[in-house]
Amino acid sequence: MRVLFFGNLRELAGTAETSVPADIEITTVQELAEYVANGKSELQAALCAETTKAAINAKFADFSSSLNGADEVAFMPPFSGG
Amino acid sequence: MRVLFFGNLRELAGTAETSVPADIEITTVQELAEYVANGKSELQAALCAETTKAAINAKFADFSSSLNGADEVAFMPPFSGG
Amino acid sequence: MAVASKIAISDANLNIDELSGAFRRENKFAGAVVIFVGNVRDDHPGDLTLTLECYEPLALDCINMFIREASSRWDLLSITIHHRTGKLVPGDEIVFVGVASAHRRDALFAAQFLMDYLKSDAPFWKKQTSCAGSHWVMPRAVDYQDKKSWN
Amino acid sequence: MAVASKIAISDANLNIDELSGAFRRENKFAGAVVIFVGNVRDDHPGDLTLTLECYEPLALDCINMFIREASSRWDLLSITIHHRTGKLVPGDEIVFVGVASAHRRDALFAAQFLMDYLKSDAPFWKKQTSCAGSHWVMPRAVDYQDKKSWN
Repeated sequence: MRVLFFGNLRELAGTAETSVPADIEITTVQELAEYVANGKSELQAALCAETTKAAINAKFADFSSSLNGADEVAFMPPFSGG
Repeated sequence: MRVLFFGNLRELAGTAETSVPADIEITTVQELAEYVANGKSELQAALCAETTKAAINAKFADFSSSLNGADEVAFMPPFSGG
Repeated sequence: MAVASKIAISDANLNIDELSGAFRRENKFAGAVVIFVGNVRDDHPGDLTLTLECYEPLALDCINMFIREASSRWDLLSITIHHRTGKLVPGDEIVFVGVASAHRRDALFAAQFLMDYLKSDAPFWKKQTSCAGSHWVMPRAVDYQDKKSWN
Repeated sequence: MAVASKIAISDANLNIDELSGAFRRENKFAGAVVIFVGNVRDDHPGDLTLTLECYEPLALDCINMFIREASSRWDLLSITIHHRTGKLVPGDEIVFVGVASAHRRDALFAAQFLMDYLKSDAPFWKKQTSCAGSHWVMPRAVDYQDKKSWN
């Protein structure tokens, strides 16, 4: 499963993308956030902030969503387009 | 004094412009409308319609406005720009 | 508000590419540039002409007033308005409105405001001629409502 | 609503003359054509870069959804949206939005709606770098309010 970080989350994670083994015991986006934060408290707080949005396979998803069938999960800080 | 007619008022008047002698005894826009209509009832009704606007020297004016100092008076049907 | 403004009324075809390009280049560093172009629709394809007339000194005065009013309501950097008169056919451009501002909403609202006022508050008239006959185009009830929405 | 739409996200400079010209020519017989261009402002002249990134598949999806929503609210003929990513400097264009409709208000409202949603509801991010340091641009409170005004 690919995990993508954008904006300041990418900077905090130190990478735009990481990979999580398919057989790992993680069932929700929330658990994935904690797993990839790997004890880095600033990153974990940012990933789990109320303003952070998540997507599974490029569709918006709640943090309580199941990762069943997830090939790509994205963590996204507040948007600023246009 | 020049009198200008626009849009359908121009068609009803049969001219875009007419001239009224300076020494004529007309004191308001309303009286001028009646004078230039010259008994043509359709033109007079159109000139005096509630939706017709008037201008004196290219500034909007009420029908009760004095013609004192008026060089050019315009009668204008509803606008349709843009 | 010292907004840079240009106004023209002309019976020559509007060169929209040139007007748009010039307006954008003059406002290259504005955050937001809005361009509105009004075209003659092809309501009677192949057989429609629109003849526009205006009372030019008063029309220029009105447009200047709309610009002053828009500038007092929104933070604007620049406004250009060119309005056609004369004989037009479908596809011809009737009006060009360019508005520039630092933030998007100011220019967008101002463009809407200016068009609403140009539509029913400046001395322009349109006569439409087609196989179906000819008539003077009257403002729609909705045009007056649109204008009132700014009160 | 079957509105003709084109969307592109690209890290190459936007050719606004070409985009505007093409959009206008495609909508020559539409009554109203609105073009919005968002530029990088020169808040720190000579020393500012804006780096835009996006999550492209989701961003395209979001923009498609904004277009569908706009088309259900207003009578629209055509929409084109091009959004830049990558490194930009003041004067560079960030976004091109073209909207065409038969009547002016539809295109003007839709352009405003689309810009409000592009601003805060599609996965784009901007990092601003200047002599004053660098920071991620956050939506302003007013951007969220603007979006809410459409509810």
